Amino acid sequence: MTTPYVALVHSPIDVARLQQRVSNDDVGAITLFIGTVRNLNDGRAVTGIDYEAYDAMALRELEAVASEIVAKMPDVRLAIEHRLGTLVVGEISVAIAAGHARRAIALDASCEAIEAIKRRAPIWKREHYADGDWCWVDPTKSSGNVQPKITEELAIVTAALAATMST
Amino acid sequence: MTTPYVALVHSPIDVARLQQRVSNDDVGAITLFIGTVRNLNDGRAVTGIDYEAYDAMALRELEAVASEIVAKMPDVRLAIEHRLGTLVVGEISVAIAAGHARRAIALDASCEAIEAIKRRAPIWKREHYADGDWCWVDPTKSSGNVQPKITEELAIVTAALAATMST
Amino acid sequence: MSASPGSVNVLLFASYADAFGSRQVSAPIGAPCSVFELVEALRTLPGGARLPERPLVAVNRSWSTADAQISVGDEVAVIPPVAGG
Amino acid sequence: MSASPGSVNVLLFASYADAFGSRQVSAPIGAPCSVFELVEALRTLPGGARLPERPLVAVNRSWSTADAQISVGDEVAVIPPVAGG
Repeated sequence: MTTPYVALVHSPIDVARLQQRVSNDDVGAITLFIGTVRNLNDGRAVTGIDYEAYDAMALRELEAVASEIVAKMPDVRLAIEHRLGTLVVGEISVAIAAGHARRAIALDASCEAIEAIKRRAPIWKREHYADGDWCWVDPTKSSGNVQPKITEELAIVTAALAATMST
Repeated sequence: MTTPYVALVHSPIDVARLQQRVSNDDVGAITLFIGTVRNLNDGRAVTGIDYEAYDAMALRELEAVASEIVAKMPDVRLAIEHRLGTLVVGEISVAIAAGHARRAIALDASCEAIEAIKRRAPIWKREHYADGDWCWVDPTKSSGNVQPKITEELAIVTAALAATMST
Repeated sequence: MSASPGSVNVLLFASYADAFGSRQVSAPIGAPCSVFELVEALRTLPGGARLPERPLVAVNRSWSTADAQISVGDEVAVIPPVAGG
Repeated sequence: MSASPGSVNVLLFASYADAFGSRQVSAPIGAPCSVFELVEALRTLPGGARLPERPLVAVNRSWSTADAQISVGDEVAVIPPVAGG
Protein backbone atom coordinates (compact mmCIF):
# COMPACT_ATOMS: atom_id res chain seq x y z
CA MET A 1 0.00 0.00 0.00
CA THR A 2 1.40 3.38 -1.02
CA THR A 3 1.08 6.30 1.39
CA PRO A 4 -0.86 9.10 -0.32
CA TYR A 5 0.67 12.54 -0.56
CA VAL A 6 -1.57 15.49 0.39
CA ALA A 7 -0.74 19.13 1.00
CA LEU A 8 -2.19 22.60 1.32
CA VAL A 9 0.01 25.02 -0.59
CA HIS A 10 0.30 28.78 -0.90
CA SER A 11 2.11 28.91 -4.25
CA PRO A 12 1.21 27.66 -7.74
CA ILE A 13 0.54 23.91 -7.99
CA ASP A 14 3.04 21.98 -10.11
CA VAL A 15 0.89 19.42 -11.93
CA ALA A 16 3.86 17.62 -13.51
CA ARG A 17 5.31 17.06 -10.06
CA LEU A 18 2.05 15.48 -8.84
CA GLN A 19 2.01 13.30 -11.94
CA GLN A 20 5.55 12.15 -11.14
CA ARG A 21 4.53 11.29 -7.58
CA VAL A 22 2.02 8.70 -8.81
CA SER A 23 4.14 7.39 -11.66
CA ASN A 24 5.73 4.00 -11.26
CA ASP A 25 6.77 1.06 -13.41
CA ASP A 26 3.68 -0.89 -12.36
CA VAL A 27 1.31 1.98 -13.20
CA GLY A 28 -0.60 1.71 -16.48
CA ALA A 29 -2.93 4.68 -16.09
CA ILE A 30 -2.63 8.08 -14.48
CA THR A 31 -5.52 10.48 -14.13
CA LEU A 32 -5.21 14.12 -13.21
CA PHE A 33 -8.07 16.26 -12.04
CA ILE A 34 -7.30 19.98 -12.13
CA GLY A 35 -9.64 22.62 -10.76
CA THR A 36 -9.14 26.12 -12.13
CA VAL A 37 -10.60 29.55 -11.43
CA ARG A 38 -13.01 30.43 -14.22
CA ASN A 39 -14.18 33.82 -15.33
CA LEU A 40 -17.90 33.24 -14.87
CA ASN A 41 -20.00 31.82 -12.05
CA ASP A 42 -23.76 31.95 -11.72
CA GLY A 43 -23.86 34.52 -14.50
CA ARG A 44 -21.38 36.93 -12.89
CA ALA A 45 -17.99 37.91 -14.28
CA VAL A 46 -15.36 36.63 -11.85
CA THR A 47 -11.92 38.21 -11.56
CA GLY A 48 -10.44 36.01 -8.84
CA ILE A 49 -11.00 33.88 -5.76
CA ASP A 50 -9.58 33.98 -2.23
CA TYR A 51 -9.28 30.47 -0.80
CA GLU A 52 -9.35 30.18 2.98
CA ALA A 53 -9.11 27.01 5.08
CA TYR A 54 -9.26 25.72 8.61
CA ASP A 55 -5.76 24.53 7.86
CA ALA A 56 -5.20 21.84 10.49
CA MET A 57 -8.60 20.24 9.92
CA ALA A 58 -8.49 20.63 6.13
CA LEU A 59 -5.19 18.77 6.00
CA ARG A 60 -6.65 16.08 8.23
CA GLU A 61 -9.70 15.72 5.97
CA LEU A 62 -7.54 15.54 2.84
CA GLU A 63 -5.50 12.80 4.51
CA ALA A 64 -8.69 10.97 5.52
CA VAL A 65 -10.16 11.22 2.00
CA ALA A 66 -6.95 9.85 0.50
CA SER A 67 -6.57 7.07 3.07
CA GLU A 68 -10.14 5.91 2.63
CA ILE A 69 -9.69 5.72 -1.14
CA VAL A 70 -6.45 3.76 -0.78
CA ALA A 71 -8.15 1.41 1.70
CA LYS A 72 -10.92 0.78 -0.83
CA MET A 73 -8.66 0.62 -3.88
CA PRO A 74 -5.42 -1.05 -2.79
CA ASP A 75 -2.27 -0.10 -4.69
CA VAL A 76 -3.75 3.15 -5.97
CA ARG A 77 -1.22 5.97 -5.83
CA LEU A 78 -2.64 9.36 -4.87
CA ALA A 79 -1.19 12.86 -4.74
CA ILE A 80 -3.38 15.83 -3.87
CA GLU A 81 -2.63 19.52 -3.47
CA HIS A 82 -5.12 22.28 -2.66
CA ARG A 83 -4.00 25.86 -2.98
CA LEU A 84 -4.93 28.64 -0.55
CA GLY A 85 -4.72 32.42 -0.87
CA THR A 86 -5.65 34.71 -3.73
CA LEU A 87 -5.93 33.19 -7.20
CA VAL A 88 -6.72 34.90 -10.49
CA VAL A 89 -8.73 33.48 -13.39
CA GLY A 90 -7.00 30.48 -14.96
CA GLU A 91 -4.96 29.52 -11.90
CA ILE A 92 -5.15 26.02 -10.44
CA SER A 93 -6.92 25.70 -7.08
CA VAL A 94 -6.74 21.93 -6.67
CA ALA A 95 -4.99 19.06 -8.42
CA ILE A 96 -5.45 15.35 -7.84
CA ALA A 97 -3.23 12.70 -9.41
CA ALA A 98 -4.11 9.01 -9.25
CA GLY A 99 -2.08 6.12 -10.64
CA HIS A 100 -2.88 2.43 -10.89
CA ALA A 101 -2.24 -0.60 -13.06
CA ARG A 102 -5.86 -0.38 -14.29
CA ARG A 103 -7.47 2.72 -15.75
CA ALA A 104 -10.89 2.14 -14.16
CA ILE A 105 -9.36 2.43 -10.70
CA ALA A 106 -7.27 5.49 -11.53
CA LEU A 107 -10.37 7.19 -12.95
CA ASP A 108 -12.57 6.23 -10.00
CA ALA A 109 -9.97 7.37 -7.49
CA SER A 110 -9.69 10.88 -8.94
CA CYS A 111 -13.50 11.24 -9.21
CA GLU A 112 -14.05 10.09 -5.64
CA ALA A 113 -11.28 12.31 -4.33
CA ILE A 114 -12.59 15.55 -5.82
CA GLU A 115 -16.18 14.82 -4.75
CA ALA A 116 -15.11 13.98 -1.20
CA ILE A 117 -12.83 17.03 -0.95
CA LYS A 118 -15.65 19.32 -2.03
CA ARG A 119 -17.99 17.70 0.49
CA ARG A 120 -15.67 17.36 3.49
CA ALA A 121 -12.69 19.68 3.47
CA PRO A 122 -13.19 22.88 5.51
CA ILE A 123 -12.13 25.22 2.74
CA TRP A 124 -13.99 28.32 1.56
CA LYS A 125 -13.81 30.60 -1.42
CA ARG A 126 -14.64 34.26 -1.74
CA GLU A 127 -15.33 35.20 -5.34
CA HIS A 128 -14.45 38.67 -6.56
CA TYR A 129 -16.52 40.10 -9.40
CA ALA A 130 -15.73 42.49 -12.18
CA ASP A 131 -18.12 45.06 -10.66
CA GLY A 132 -16.13 45.14 -7.39
CA ASP A 133 -18.62 43.06 -5.42
CA TRP A 134 -17.67 39.78 -3.73
CA CYS A 135 -19.39 36.69 -2.27
CA TRP A 136 -18.53 33.68 -0.14
CA VAL A 137 -19.55 30.78 -2.35
CA ASP A 138 -22.17 28.48 -0.83
CA PRO A 139 -22.60 25.20 -2.72
CA THR A 140 -25.49 24.15 -0.46
CA LYS A 141 -27.68 26.75 -2.14
CA SER A 142 -29.58 24.97 -4.90
CA SER A 143 -30.33 28.28 -6.56
CA GLY A 144 -26.96 28.50 -8.13
CA ASN A 145 -23.88 27.97 -5.99
CA VAL A 146 -23.25 31.47 -4.74
CA GLN A 147 -24.18 32.90 -1.37
CA PRO A 148 -24.47 36.69 -1.43
CA LYS A 149 -22.00 38.44 0.78
CA ILE A 150 -22.64 38.50 4.48
CA THR A 151 -24.29 41.92 4.51
CA GLU A 152 -27.31 40.63 2.63
CA GLU A 153 -29.12 39.10 5.54
CA LEU A 154 -32.14 37.57 3.89
CA ALA A 155 -30.11 35.25 1.71
CA ILE A 156 -27.94 34.30 4.68
CA VAL A 157 -30.97 33.11 6.59
CA THR A 158 -32.04 31.03 3.61
CA ALA A 159 -28.59 29.47 3.44
CA ALA A 160 -28.67 28.89 7.18
CA LEU A 161 -31.89 26.92 6.95
CA ALA A 162 -30.40 24.81 4.18
CA ALA A 163 -27.29 23.97 6.18
CA THR A 164 -27.61 20.72 8.11
CA MET A 165 -25.38 19.08 10.64
CA SER A 166 -22.87 16.67 9.14
CA THR A 167 -21.82 13.47 10.89
CA MET B 1 -18.17 24.68 -30.12
CA THR B 2 -14.42 24.14 -29.89
CA THR B 3 -12.75 21.96 -32.51
CA PRO B 4 -11.04 19.05 -30.78
CA TYR B 5 -7.34 18.43 -31.36
CA VAL B 6 -6.29 14.86 -32.12
CA ALA B 7 -2.99 13.47 -33.36
CA LEU B 8 -0.93 10.33 -33.80
CA VAL B 9 2.63 11.08 -32.77
CA HIS B 10 5.97 9.31 -33.01
CA SER B 11 7.79 11.16 -30.25
CA PRO B 12 7.11 11.55 -26.50
CA ILE B 13 3.74 13.08 -25.62
CA ASP B 14 3.92 16.48 -23.90
CA VAL B 15 1.13 16.33 -21.33
CA ALA B 16 1.52 19.97 -20.26
CA ARG B 17 0.99 21.03 -23.85
CA LEU B 18 -2.26 19.05 -24.08
CA GLN B 19 -3.37 20.60 -20.79
CA GLN B 20 -2.70 24.05 -22.25
CA ARG B 21 -4.76 23.24 -25.33
CA VAL B 22 -7.90 22.74 -23.23
CA SER B 23 -7.24 25.58 -20.80
CA ASN B 24 -9.32 28.69 -21.13
CA ASP B 25 -10.72 31.43 -18.91
CA ASP B 26 -14.16 29.81 -18.95
CA VAL B 27 -12.79 26.38 -17.96
CA GLY B 28 -13.21 25.38 -14.31
CA ALA B 29 -12.05 21.77 -14.53
CA ILE B 30 -9.46 19.95 -16.59
CA THR B 31 -9.03 16.20 -16.56
CA LEU B 32 -6.08 14.36 -17.99
CA PHE B 33 -6.03 10.66 -18.71
CA ILE B 34 -2.55 9.28 -19.29
CA GLY B 35 -1.88 5.71 -20.39
CA THR B 36 1.59 4.39 -19.64
CA VAL B 37 3.52 1.23 -20.41
CA ARG B 38 3.66 -0.89 -17.28
CA ASN B 39 6.14 -3.55 -16.36
CA LEU B 40 3.66 -6.38 -15.85
CA ASN B 41 0.73 -7.70 -17.90
CA ASP B 42 -1.13 -10.92 -17.34
CA GLY B 43 1.60 -12.05 -14.97
CA ARG B 44 4.47 -11.53 -17.41
CA ALA B 45 7.35 -9.09 -17.00
CA VAL B 46 7.03 -6.52 -19.80
CA THR B 47 10.03 -4.58 -21.09
CA GLY B 48 8.33 -2.49 -23.78
CA ILE B 49 5.56 -2.20 -26.34
CA ASP B 50 5.52 -1.54 -30.09
CA TYR B 51 2.44 0.45 -31.09
CA GLU B 52 1.26 0.07 -34.68
CA ALA B 53 -1.72 1.73 -36.35
CA TYR B 54 -3.69 1.83 -39.57
CA ASP B 55 -2.72 5.50 -39.51
CA ALA B 56 -5.28 7.09 -41.81
CA MET B 57 -8.19 5.23 -40.27
CA ALA B 58 -6.93 5.59 -36.70
CA LEU B 59 -6.74 9.34 -37.11
CA ARG B 60 -10.22 9.34 -38.57
CA GLU B 61 -11.56 7.31 -35.63
CA LEU B 62 -9.86 9.60 -33.09
CA GLU B 63 -11.47 12.57 -34.82
CA ALA B 64 -14.87 10.81 -34.80
CA VAL B 65 -14.59 9.90 -31.11
CA ALA B 66 -13.72 13.49 -30.23
CA SER B 67 -16.43 15.01 -32.44
CA GLU B 68 -19.09 12.74 -31.02
CA ILE B 69 -18.15 13.71 -27.47
CA VAL B 70 -18.21 17.41 -28.32
CA ALA B 71 -21.60 16.97 -30.00
CA LYS B 72 -22.95 15.33 -26.85
CA MET B 73 -21.22 17.70 -24.41
CA PRO B 74 -21.18 21.16 -26.02
CA ASP B 75 -18.36 23.48 -25.04
CA VAL B 76 -16.11 20.64 -23.89
CA ARG B 77 -12.52 21.16 -24.99
CA LEU B 78 -10.65 18.02 -26.02
CA ALA B 79 -7.05 17.29 -26.92
CA ILE B 80 -5.93 13.73 -27.64
CA GLU B 81 -2.58 12.27 -28.68
CA HIS B 82 -1.76 8.61 -29.23
CA ARG B 83 1.84 7.62 -29.64
CA LEU B 84 3.09 5.00 -32.11
CA GLY B 85 6.40 3.16 -32.34
CA THR B 86 8.49 1.50 -29.66
CA LEU B 87 7.93 2.55 -26.04
CA VAL B 88 9.71 1.38 -22.91
CA VAL B 89 8.17 0.87 -19.47
CA GLY B 90 6.93 4.14 -17.98
CA GLU B 91 6.48 5.96 -21.29
CA ILE B 92 3.14 7.54 -22.20
CA SER B 93 1.18 5.82 -24.97
CA VAL B 94 -1.94 7.98 -24.93
CA ALA B 95 -3.01 11.22 -23.28
CA ILE B 96 -6.45 12.80 -23.26
CA ALA B 97 -7.14 16.28 -21.93
CA ALA B 98 -10.67 17.56 -21.40
CA GLY B 99 -11.71 20.99 -20.16
CA HIS B 100 -15.11 22.38 -19.26
CA ALA B 101 -16.78 24.85 -16.92
CA ARG B 102 -18.15 21.90 -14.92
CA ARG B 103 -16.07 19.06 -13.53
CA ALA B 104 -18.67 16.35 -14.18
CA ILE B 105 -18.46 16.99 -17.91
CA ALA B 106 -14.67 17.16 -18.01
CA LEU B 107 -14.50 13.84 -16.12
CA ASP B 108 -17.12 12.17 -18.33
CA ALA B 109 -15.43 13.37 -21.50
CA SER B 110 -12.07 11.86 -20.64
CA CYS B 111 -13.63 8.56 -19.51
CA GLU B 112 -15.70 8.29 -22.67
CA ALA B 113 -12.76 9.19 -24.87
CA ILE B 114 -10.41 6.52 -23.55
CA GLU B 115 -13.09 3.81 -23.64
CA ALA B 116 -14.06 4.71 -27.21
CA ILE B 117 -10.46 4.88 -28.37
CA LYS B 118 -9.75 1.44 -26.96
CA ARG B 119 -12.87 0.07 -28.63
CA ARG B 120 -12.66 1.79 -32.02
CA ALA B 121 -9.21 2.99 -33.01
CA PRO B 122 -7.33 0.55 -35.28
CA ILE B 123 -4.19 0.50 -33.15
CA TRP B 124 -2.30 -2.58 -31.97
CA LYS B 125 0.38 -3.29 -29.45
CA ARG B 126 3.06 -5.93 -29.40
CA GLU B 127 4.34 -6.55 -25.89
CA HIS B 128 7.94 -7.57 -25.37
CA TYR B 129 8.73 -9.69 -22.34
CA ALA B 130 11.77 -9.98 -20.13
CA ASP B 131 12.32 -13.57 -21.38
CA GLY B 132 12.65 -12.38 -25.00
CA ASP B 133 9.17 -13.55 -26.05
CA TRP B 134 6.54 -11.19 -27.49
CA CYS B 135 2.76 -11.11 -28.09
CA TRP B 136 0.22 -9.04 -29.97
CA VAL B 137 -2.19 -8.00 -27.22
CA ASP B 138 -5.78 -9.11 -27.77
CA PRO B 139 -8.26 -7.40 -25.42
CA THR B 140 -11.14 -9.52 -26.78
CA LYS B 141 -9.71 -12.53 -24.97
CA SER B 142 -11.52 -12.74 -21.66
CA SER B 143 -8.79 -14.97 -20.26
CA GLY B 144 -6.46 -12.13 -19.60
CA ASN B 145 -5.86 -9.55 -22.30
CA VAL B 146 -2.98 -11.14 -24.13
CA GLN B 147 -3.04 -13.06 -27.37
CA PRO B 148 -0.08 -15.38 -27.76
CA LYS B 149 2.12 -14.57 -30.67
CA ILE B 150 1.03 -15.61 -34.10
CA THR B 151 3.07 -18.83 -34.15
CA GLU B 152 0.90 -20.40 -31.45
CA GLU B 153 -1.98 -21.45 -33.65
CA LEU B 154 -4.42 -22.92 -31.19
CA ALA B 155 -4.80 -19.71 -29.22
CA ILE B 156 -5.18 -17.76 -32.44
CA VAL B 157 -8.15 -19.84 -33.43
CA THR B 158 -9.73 -19.17 -30.03
CA ALA B 159 -9.21 -15.46 -30.50
CA ALA B 160 -10.63 -15.69 -33.98
CA LEU B 161 -13.86 -17.25 -32.74
CA ALA B 162 -14.18 -14.50 -30.17
CA ALA B 163 -13.78 -11.72 -32.72
CA THR B 164 -17.06 -10.45 -34.09
CA MET B 165 -17.90 -8.03 -36.80
CA SER B 166 -18.23 -4.46 -35.63
CA THR B 167 -20.69 -2.03 -37.13
CA MET C 1 -6.49 25.61 23.61
CA SER C 2 -8.35 25.85 26.95
CA ALA C 3 -11.56 27.77 27.71
CA SER C 4 -11.75 30.12 30.69
CA PRO C 5 -14.45 29.16 33.24
CA GLY C 6 -17.87 30.08 31.94
CA SER C 7 -16.82 30.37 28.31
CA VAL C 8 -15.79 28.23 25.31
CA ASN C 9 -13.35 29.58 22.79
CA VAL C 10 -14.67 29.12 19.21
CA LEU C 11 -12.79 29.40 15.92
CA LEU C 12 -14.60 31.17 13.07
CA PHE C 13 -13.95 31.21 9.32
CA ALA C 14 -15.07 32.87 6.11
CA SER C 15 -18.64 34.27 6.28
CA TYR C 16 -18.99 33.42 9.98
CA ALA C 17 -15.80 35.31 10.80
CA ASP C 18 -17.30 38.23 8.87
CA ALA C 19 -20.57 37.90 10.82
CA PHE C 20 -18.84 38.14 14.21
CA GLY C 21 -16.15 40.52 12.95
CA SER C 22 -13.51 38.19 14.38
CA ARG C 23 -11.79 34.89 13.68
CA GLN C 24 -12.32 33.74 17.25
CA VAL C 25 -15.00 34.41 19.91
CA SER C 26 -15.72 33.37 23.50
CA ALA C 27 -19.13 31.74 23.69
CA PRO C 28 -20.95 32.66 26.91
CA ILE C 29 -21.31 29.09 28.17
CA GLY C 30 -19.10 26.83 30.25
CA ALA C 31 -17.76 23.44 29.20
CA PRO C 32 -18.85 20.71 29.42
CA CYS C 33 -21.82 21.51 27.22
CA SER C 34 -23.37 20.11 24.05
CA VAL C 35 -22.63 21.42 20.58
CA PHE C 36 -26.27 22.50 20.35
CA GLU C 37 -25.99 24.49 23.61
CA LEU C 38 -22.78 26.11 22.40
CA VAL C 39 -24.45 27.25 19.17
CA GLU C 40 -27.41 28.65 21.13
CA ALA C 41 -24.97 30.66 23.27
CA LEU C 42 -23.09 31.93 20.19
CA ARG C 43 -26.33 33.12 18.63
CA THR C 44 -26.89 35.52 21.57
CA LEU C 45 -23.69 37.39 20.71
CA PRO C 46 -23.56 40.45 18.39
CA GLY C 47 -23.63 39.06 14.83
CA GLY C 48 -24.74 35.66 16.15
CA ALA C 49 -28.15 35.90 14.52
CA ARG C 50 -26.37 35.33 11.23
CA LEU C 51 -25.44 31.81 12.29
CA PRO C 52 -27.80 29.07 11.16
CA GLU C 53 -29.60 27.23 13.98
CA ARG C 54 -27.62 24.11 13.20
CA PRO C 55 -24.33 25.10 11.64
CA LEU C 56 -21.56 22.62 10.90
CA VAL C 57 -19.34 22.26 13.97
CA ALA C 58 -15.95 20.58 14.36
CA VAL C 59 -14.60 19.45 17.71
CA ASN C 60 -10.90 18.70 17.86
CA ARG C 61 -10.71 19.00 14.06
CA SER C 62 -13.36 16.35 13.42
CA TRP C 63 -16.92 16.83 12.19
CA SER C 64 -19.31 16.77 15.12
CA THR C 65 -23.05 16.41 15.76
CA ALA C 66 -25.48 18.66 17.66
CA ASP C 67 -25.66 16.29 20.63
CA ALA C 68 -21.90 15.79 20.95
CA GLN C 69 -20.33 16.97 24.22
CA ILE C 70 -17.65 19.65 24.39
CA SER C 71 -15.09 19.29 27.17
CA VAL C 72 -12.75 21.83 28.68
CA GLY C 73 -9.75 22.22 26.38
CA ASP C 74 -11.46 21.00 23.21
CA GLU C 75 -10.68 22.88 19.99
CA VAL C 76 -14.10 23.99 18.68
CA ALA C 77 -14.86 25.53 15.29
CA VAL C 78 -18.15 26.65 13.74
CA ILE C 79 -17.95 26.02 10.03
CA PRO C 80 -19.71 27.74 7.11
CA PRO C 81 -20.83 25.66 4.10
CA VAL C 82 -17.61 24.35 2.61
CA ALA C 83 -16.60 25.27 -0.94
CA GLY C 84 -13.19 23.77 -1.61
CA GLY C 85 -11.97 22.46 -4.91
CA MET D 1 -5.98 2.16 -54.61
CA SER D 2 -7.50 0.10 -57.45
CA ALA D 3 -7.77 -3.68 -57.67
CA SER D 4 -6.65 -5.50 -60.77
CA PRO D 5 -9.41 -7.55 -62.47
CA GLY D 6 -10.12 -10.71 -60.49
CA SER D 7 -8.45 -9.51 -57.30
CA VAL D 8 -8.96 -7.11 -54.40
CA ASN D 9 -5.98 -5.51 -52.72
CA VAL D 10 -6.19 -5.87 -48.92
CA LEU D 11 -4.21 -4.05 -46.22
CA LEU D 12 -2.99 -6.13 -43.29
CA PHE D 13 -1.74 -5.15 -39.84
CA ALA D 14 -0.18 -6.56 -36.69
CA SER D 15 -0.91 -10.29 -36.17
CA TYR D 16 -2.65 -10.58 -39.56
CA ALA D 17 0.35 -9.10 -41.34
CA ASP D 18 2.45 -11.69 -39.51
CA ALA D 19 0.03 -14.46 -40.57
CA PHE D 20 0.31 -13.61 -44.25
CA GLY D 21 3.96 -12.54 -44.01
CA SER D 22 3.03 -9.27 -45.70
CA ARG D 23 1.35 -5.93 -45.01
CA GLN D 24 -0.71 -6.23 -48.18
CA VAL D 25 -2.16 -9.14 -50.19
CA SER D 26 -4.25 -9.64 -53.32
CA ALA D 27 -7.40 -11.58 -52.49
CA PRO D 28 -8.31 -14.04 -55.29
CA ILE D 29 -11.74 -12.52 -55.90
CA GLY D 30 -12.97 -9.75 -58.17
CA ALA D 31 -14.85 -6.63 -57.06
CA PRO D 32 -17.72 -6.06 -56.65
CA CYS D 33 -18.05 -8.67 -53.92
CA SER D 34 -19.24 -8.77 -50.33
CA VAL D 35 -16.95 -8.42 -47.33
CA PHE D 36 -17.87 -11.98 -46.39
CA GLU D 37 -16.84 -13.27 -49.84
CA LEU D 38 -13.58 -11.35 -49.64
CA VAL D 39 -12.72 -12.93 -46.29
CA GLU D 40 -13.53 -16.40 -47.66
CA ALA D 41 -11.14 -15.73 -50.54
CA LEU D 42 -8.41 -14.50 -48.20
CA ARG D 43 -8.72 -17.62 -46.08
CA THR D 44 -7.72 -19.78 -49.08
CA LEU D 45 -4.32 -18.05 -49.26
CA PRO D 46 -1.19 -19.32 -47.46
CA GLY D 47 -1.53 -18.15 -43.83
CA GLY D 48 -5.20 -17.39 -44.41
CA ALA D 49 -6.34 -20.13 -42.05
CA ARG D 50 -5.14 -17.91 -39.23
CA LEU D 51 -7.84 -15.34 -40.03
CA PRO D 52 -11.04 -15.67 -38.05
CA GLU D 53 -14.15 -16.50 -40.10
CA ARG D 54 -15.54 -13.04 -39.39
CA PRO D 55 -12.64 -10.66 -38.82
CA LEU D 56 -13.11 -6.93 -38.46
CA VAL D 57 -13.00 -5.27 -41.87
CA ALA D 58 -12.74 -1.62 -42.83
CA VAL D 59 -13.77 -0.32 -46.24
CA ASN D 60 -12.53 3.13 -47.17
CA ARG D 61 -11.28 3.62 -43.59
CA SER D 62 -14.68 2.96 -42.00
CA TRP D 63 -15.81 -0.08 -40.05
CA SER D 64 -17.79 -2.40 -42.28
CA THR D 65 -20.14 -5.36 -41.94
CA ALA D 66 -20.00 -8.86 -43.48
CA ASP D 67 -22.76 -8.10 -45.97
CA ALA D 68 -21.32 -4.77 -47.12
CA GLN D 69 -20.32 -4.55 -50.80
CA ILE D 70 -16.77 -3.84 -51.95
CA SER D 71 -16.43 -1.88 -55.18
CA VAL D 72 -13.49 -1.53 -57.52
CA GLY D 73 -11.10 1.04 -56.09
CA ASP D 74 -12.21 0.69 -52.45
CA GLU D 75 -9.50 0.72 -49.79
CA VAL D 76 -10.01 -2.53 -47.89
CA ALA D 77 -8.31 -3.57 -44.64
CA VAL D 78 -8.71 -6.68 -42.49
CA ILE D 79 -8.25 -5.68 -38.89
CA PRO D 80 -7.04 -7.71 -35.90
CA PRO D 81 -8.60 -7.11 -32.48
CA VAL D 82 -7.67 -3.52 -31.63
CA ALA D 83 -5.56 -2.74 -28.57
CA GLY D 84 -4.90 0.98 -28.51
CA GLY D 85 -4.57 3.11 -25.43
